[in-house]
Amino acid sequence: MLLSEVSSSPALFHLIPWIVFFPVIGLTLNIIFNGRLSEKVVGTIASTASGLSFVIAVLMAWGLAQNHGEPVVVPFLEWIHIGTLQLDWAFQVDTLSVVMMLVVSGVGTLIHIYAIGYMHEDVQHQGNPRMYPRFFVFFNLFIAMMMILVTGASYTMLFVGWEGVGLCSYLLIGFWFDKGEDGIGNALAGKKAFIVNRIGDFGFLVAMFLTFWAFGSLNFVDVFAKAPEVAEAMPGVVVAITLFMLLGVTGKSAQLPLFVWLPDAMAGPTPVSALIHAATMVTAGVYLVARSAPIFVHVPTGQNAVAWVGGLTALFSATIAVGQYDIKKVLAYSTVSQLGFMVAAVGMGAFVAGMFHLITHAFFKALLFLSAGSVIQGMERGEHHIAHHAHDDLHAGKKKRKKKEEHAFDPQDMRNMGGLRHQMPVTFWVYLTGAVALAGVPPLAGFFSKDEILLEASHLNTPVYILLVLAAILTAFYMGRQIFMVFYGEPRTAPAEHAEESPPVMTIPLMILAFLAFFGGLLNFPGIQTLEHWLEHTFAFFEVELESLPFSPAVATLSTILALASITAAWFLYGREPLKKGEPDPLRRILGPVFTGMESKWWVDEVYWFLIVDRYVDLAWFLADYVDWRFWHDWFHEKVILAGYNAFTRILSVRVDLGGIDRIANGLAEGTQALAARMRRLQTGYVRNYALSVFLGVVVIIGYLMFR
Amino acid sequence: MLPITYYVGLSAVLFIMGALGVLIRRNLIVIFMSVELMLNAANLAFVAFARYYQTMSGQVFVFFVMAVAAAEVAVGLSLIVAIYRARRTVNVDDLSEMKG
Amino acid sequence: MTLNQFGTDLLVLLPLTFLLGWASLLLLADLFIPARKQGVMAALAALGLAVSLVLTLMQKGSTLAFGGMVVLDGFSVFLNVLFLASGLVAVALAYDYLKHMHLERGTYYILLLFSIGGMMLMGMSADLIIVFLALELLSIPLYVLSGFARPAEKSEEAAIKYFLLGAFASGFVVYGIALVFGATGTTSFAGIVGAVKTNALLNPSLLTLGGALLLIGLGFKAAVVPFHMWTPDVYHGAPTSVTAFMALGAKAAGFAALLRIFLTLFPSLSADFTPILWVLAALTMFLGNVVAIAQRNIKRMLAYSSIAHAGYLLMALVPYGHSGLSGDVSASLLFYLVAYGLTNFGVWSVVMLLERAEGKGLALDDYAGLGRKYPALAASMTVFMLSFAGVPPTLGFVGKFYLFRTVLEGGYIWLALIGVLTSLISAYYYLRVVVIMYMHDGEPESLSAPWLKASAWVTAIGLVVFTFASGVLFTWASQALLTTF
Amino acid sequence: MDFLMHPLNLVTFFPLLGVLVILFLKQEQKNAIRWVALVTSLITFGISLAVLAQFNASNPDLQLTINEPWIQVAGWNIHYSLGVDGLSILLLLLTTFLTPISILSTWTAIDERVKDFMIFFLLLEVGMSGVFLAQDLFLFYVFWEFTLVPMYFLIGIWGGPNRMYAAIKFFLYTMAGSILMLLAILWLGIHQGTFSVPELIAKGGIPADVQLWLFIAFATAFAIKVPMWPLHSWLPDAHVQAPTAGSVILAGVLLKMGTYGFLRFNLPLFPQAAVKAAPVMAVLAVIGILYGAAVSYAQTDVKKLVAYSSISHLGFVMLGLFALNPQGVQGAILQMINHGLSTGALFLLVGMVYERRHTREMDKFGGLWKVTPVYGALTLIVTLSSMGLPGLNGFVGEFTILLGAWGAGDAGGVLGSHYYAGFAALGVILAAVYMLFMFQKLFLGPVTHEENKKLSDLNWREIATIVPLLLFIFWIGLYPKPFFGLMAPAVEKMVTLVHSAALAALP
Repeated sequence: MLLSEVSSSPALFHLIPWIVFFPVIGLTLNIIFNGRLSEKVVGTIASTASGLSFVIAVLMAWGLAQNHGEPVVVPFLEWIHIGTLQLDWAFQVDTLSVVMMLVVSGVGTLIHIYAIGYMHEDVQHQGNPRMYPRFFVFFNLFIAMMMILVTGASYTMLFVGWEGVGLCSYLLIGFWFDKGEDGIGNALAGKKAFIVNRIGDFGFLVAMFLTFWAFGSLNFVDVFAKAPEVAEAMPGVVVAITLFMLLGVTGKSAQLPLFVWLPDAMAGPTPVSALIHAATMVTAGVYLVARSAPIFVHVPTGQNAVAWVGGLTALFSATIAVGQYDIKKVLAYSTVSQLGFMVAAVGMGAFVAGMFHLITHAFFKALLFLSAGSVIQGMERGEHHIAHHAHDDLHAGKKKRKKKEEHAFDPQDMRNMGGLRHQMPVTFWVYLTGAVALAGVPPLAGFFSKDEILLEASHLNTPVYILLVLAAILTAFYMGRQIFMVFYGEPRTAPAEHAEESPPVMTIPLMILAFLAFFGGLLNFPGIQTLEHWLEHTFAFFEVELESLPFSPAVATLSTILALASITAAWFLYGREPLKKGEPDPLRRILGPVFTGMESKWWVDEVYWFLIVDRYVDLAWFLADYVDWRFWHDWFHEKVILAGYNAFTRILSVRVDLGGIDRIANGLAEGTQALAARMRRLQTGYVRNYALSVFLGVVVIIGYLMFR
Repeated sequence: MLPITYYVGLSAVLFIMGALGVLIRRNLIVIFMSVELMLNAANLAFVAFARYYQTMSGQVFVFFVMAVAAAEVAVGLSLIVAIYRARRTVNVDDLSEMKG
Repeated sequence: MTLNQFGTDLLVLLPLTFLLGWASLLLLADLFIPARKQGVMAALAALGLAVSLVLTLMQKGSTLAFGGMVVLDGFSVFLNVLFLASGLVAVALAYDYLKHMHLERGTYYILLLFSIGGMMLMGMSADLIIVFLALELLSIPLYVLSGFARPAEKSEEAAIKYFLLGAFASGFVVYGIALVFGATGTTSFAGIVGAVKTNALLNPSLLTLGGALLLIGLGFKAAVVPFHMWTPDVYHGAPTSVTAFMALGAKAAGFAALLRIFLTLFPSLSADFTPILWVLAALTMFLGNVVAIAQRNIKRMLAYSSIAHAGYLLMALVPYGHSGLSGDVSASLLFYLVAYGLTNFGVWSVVMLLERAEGKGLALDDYAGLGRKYPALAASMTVFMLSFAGVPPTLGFVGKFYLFRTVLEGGYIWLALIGVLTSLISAYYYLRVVVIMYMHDGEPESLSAPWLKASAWVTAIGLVVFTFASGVLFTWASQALLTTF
Repeated sequence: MDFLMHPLNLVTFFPLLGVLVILFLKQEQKNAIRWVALVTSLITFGISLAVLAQFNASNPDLQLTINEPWIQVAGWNIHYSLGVDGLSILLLLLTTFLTPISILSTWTAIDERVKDFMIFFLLLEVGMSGVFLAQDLFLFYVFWEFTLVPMYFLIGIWGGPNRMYAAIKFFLYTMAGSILMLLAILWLGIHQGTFSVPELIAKGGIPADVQLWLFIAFATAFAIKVPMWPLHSWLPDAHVQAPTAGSVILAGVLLKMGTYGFLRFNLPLFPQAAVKAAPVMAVLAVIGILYGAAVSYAQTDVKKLVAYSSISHLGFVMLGLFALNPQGVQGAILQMINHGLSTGALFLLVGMVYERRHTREMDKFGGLWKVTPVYGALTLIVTLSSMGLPGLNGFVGEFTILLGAWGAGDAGGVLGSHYYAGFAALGVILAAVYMLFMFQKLFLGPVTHEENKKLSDLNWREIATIVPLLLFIFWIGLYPKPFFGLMAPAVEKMVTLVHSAALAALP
């Protein structure tokens, strides 16, 4: 296999490290000038850094196009070289990674810009403007890490980014680390995300170990080149590799059973949810499987497992999304569900469909989250407006009461909203675009990508196809429910009544994203298949065959009808007769306990908590307190060793205190001294006793010699 | 002539009596005399063996022992006298200020 | 015996006869020296020791003298140098100490000289008669010296206890000699060795029993368990300068005799004696170290520590019967004696510096705050404690290293294990002294006694320096060979 | 003169010069004493860099050796023998690097008996350097035991409320292990006729059963020092009671003496036993990893948490060593350095907050990131390094160790099962659990204690103590090549030697 050496390829590719450096430079600047720059400058620096990364990504795409899509590996720096282990900081530039680069930096830059406005209000709202630069530092760090993830030319470098984005996720979820439930809720959510991800990372690590000792390398090029041969020689190992990798995927891409962190991750500021927990980071797992396609295609067992996990997740979390009231939680579970679609796709071998959905999802889900952020801030503005009036009109005593109410008010609860389309028209329209795209209504982006997945599934894996179709139905339903609850009907609370539209710095990125969500389907329009041809360069290079299925009107029509039907159903429940204040959800009447299950997320968290977390805490305390300290440190060391020692010396001493066993002295020093004190009683001070000792010694020695 | 074992046996008995005397008696003077008894038991053994081997060196040894014993007596008695002066007692068990 | 022969014989004994003669002269001189000028006596005693030391250093070769009663060899020279040097230190220490305790009496130094004479004779003895004589010659002055602080009750009590038990032990020695004589018909080493070689024994068990009794008597001097019980009381009650001297001198003399007797007379009986020595060594190491933990009085603690060290020394004697190891047995023992001796003098110097009249200033707690107030003194004391515990970089470590090597060479792994484990226990109480010095608060008051301070510092530095230059001592100890008969 | 000016002698004994100077200063001249100590340790660091400059990384053998006969009588064959090779050069540098940092950290923390403190500290440096350089077992033992003494004082005089107990326990526990080693050293000296490590390795030929006993004797000493589970009981006491600088050195260097001992002596001297014992050692290591991680999590005292985390981290080192392949062993060496840097830094950071608040109970903190952002950020980085975040130093070590251990689980490897590496990798999860828990308890959440609201952020001196460590944390994480480069040939040689010796012994 020939791999284009960087020397023989355009010098353009040498620019690739800058895709990481720009964000790093951005964050460094913001660290150095921490607190000395205005918010706008800080945001601009960060956005520019991200934008420059996008420029690099575009240049790479252009370069690849010039280079006929030939993959290129750009070595940069030696990293870990031990014996056969040869790991470098090297960049993989091929059509697959470039797609990811474009999505990450493109969507990322838009969200950066949006965040300039959003965070301006957020830091005021949270009362800590000093945190503003920190946000952009973390944001830039995230872009850098994500770039490492998608450009890495080896599993290990991918892993660097993989954990790096996890770190950013941790930092940004817990960005308002003194807020949330009991003041610590956000921090705990961040910690949960990191730890759950680490469980996945454990799988990834083991997969890497297996890979290295089976393939002799961790570089993509070498591993993929040997894939057929190794899969032949040791199929078991390769299955194990794919399964452990799947564990990693379930962690990062929030699949069953490790999805529990993603809903909690909504504790982060909304741009974070949009960028990290919807558009980019969580899709890393999909990217990993697509990247490892040359391995996966050899092991159907592994592929099946991935597909099933994806399908089940898609349906499972869709049911939960139906029962949520928090505007962001609905989107979060929707994200999990959509990730399930992608994972199922790449699992089935429909790599292009998976990547396609990844891209369109990045557009519309980022859009949805950002719009949701806009809604939330609109609500907060409304709330602020009321508080302002209260300040003017009411007496001090009432103000206190007001403040209490304000504390209880949740600007994210959809039950507090209603009729917002009048107050926030721009937000409404973009939100609607996103929702319809997500629901899979033609001709928006989501329709095409989802349709492609369903199409492939209908051919490759019927049970998973059924799971996905069911999930798609639920998707349309919960998005309809959300739209009607948030934007239609009458405002159910005062803040909703006074909600205000967001500034242009936020709405303009929204409009761009809405545009992308609308037309994103063109990327891989049936029949033209631009994306497929683009990605084919890479897959073909690694000898993965992509089978392209022709557009199937039957599948498309079915899914369209189903989507429209469930939107209609949503209208019947939520639109026709809008929810009143304090009224229970109409679904509760219909579904009863099932709805309770959906609402309570099927108690997965509770089960995990009970089965794993509590047990581990108990174990840790048991080990630390009983085993290590009381048993090993105190009892064993200070009692057993000493007591044994005492017993031993007791035999030696002639005039031991036989009146009962002495209380075992506490502590090494005292214990030993007690023993010594017993022995020193031999030294009575009486000469005759001393002589007796001598005499006894004589008798014993003589006796020994005579009766030996 | 009596066999050598008799002499040695006698000396051993004397020696043990001396040793037990040291262990049992409380009067310093008596203890001291018991020690002398032990030395003399040894002397008896020396003389007996010397006679058995027909050599003088055993006899010589006895003289040495006696001389040394005399020196010990000089020191010992003066110590006892000093103690008696200070404490008005020759009971060995009263000398147990230091112990442990 | 020709006159010429007598001359050479005298030459062999010259350092000893000079010392004893000088001591006798001093006895006379003491009458003429006024009580206020006791420094003169100390100087004269030191002069005598120094001359004797020079004479000793001029001796070499290996000769029997006085019809095989005494022997001059590397071993005896080594020991004599050790005794004389320790005598010099003892004089220096006593000079300061007696002055501060108001015990200045010239007889002290004379008794010291006689006792050293006895020790030297012990090292040179080649006949059991001489062993006995030497034993008494070194002991009787020590009995008197123990009671030197008369009318202090403790001192008197120490003296009488030491005396009674010493005499009791002498009884065993004499009886042991009698039995050996009975078995072989001779008391000279050469004769005994010859008798054993030719198997001309009256009754072999007589020899064994005699040897055992000798072991007991000498073990008593060296403070081997269970013959050790006099040690704490005597060390405690005796004037500290005497204790310091006794702790090295008496022990060294005891081991000198044990080495000489066991290595030359009883190698063939090692099957009988090795287990006994093994048990005694183990017991001694164990008991000494354990009981030391319970002590609150530094003198008593050091007494038990000296018992423990007797155990370590005795441990080296255990493989005495292995042919080819006898050199290592004696060399490692002698080497350790030097290490122990240096540490011993240093430690007692510090004790004397802090001691007050009427036995005050001897509690361990009286050392609190020493590290802050007298850093140099405390540092020296730390070195001594580490050396006793066998922690590098001190000579005590090198000494123990050698001892353990000898034991391991003999194949006594378990004994070595007991040795190292008990030295672990010992570290506990030695470190406690350090803890008290550095980590407790107190206001100790040191005497302004130049000799004592010098002794503490010099020995501390010596202990560290000799660790790195231990080759010299090794050479010296390994050349201190016993004459074979 | 040449002998004195030999770089290895200089680097070992130069601190003595500082001690000498300090001896002539008065107890009250605190600042002068501090400066002398700092400058001395910095010069020592400079000398160690000179050693590095003269060191030829491509040479797998001992270099810059000094081999002077020392005690050559009475059957003794003891040399004054120093040398440095790829196994020890980094540890030497770590020692000389951490010492000035620790001294700097005591600037205000130690105000009592500064003179004594600095003397002991510099003496400690002599001992530590000596341990890493000595190539004669006797000399090694001298240095090894000698390090106990100053550390004992550092804990016992300047430690916490229970310091005397901790100091004595530290001393006795370590000594208990080393006396067994002493007997084994003596055995080698007697039966192999030399104490020189290279000669002993070259000679070989110790019967397998004896090897096992000797291995156990050496391993006891080193395992206590490391400390390996279950011989770790002295560690929490010593760490919690020790003053900050003491903890830094204890964790940073003294524990490494244990792992280094395994590397330098146990593996090459007793290769057959090492191969035979590898699974047992690996089990203990893995238990240590998981146990240490679990127990850390349940601590309420932050210093104790860090102390227990050392057990976990050093478990990784031990696992890497007994993987007995280049990846594992090189990873282990690097992890020794990493642990010195990360845990050293953690102890420094804990010390800084302790100096301000005089408590280490985590419940007394919370939300500090808001009050002291710089402190929070620095701690975060160190925490991440400690939990093995890729891109920072901890990952490189842990990854290579686990990779090596996994390889050792393949057929033909010494471990023979993948469970070791598999379970050890679980430690990566648990590390995140306890480390993030610590970070959260200290820095996140609201500021609940009034006293914490006015805490001052780090001053320049404190930042200066941490930043050098951070530099290395990033350097090793991103570009460990120079570090691996220093050790690679020596490790390669050692691993080959162990394997061939173990193979040769097979029937």
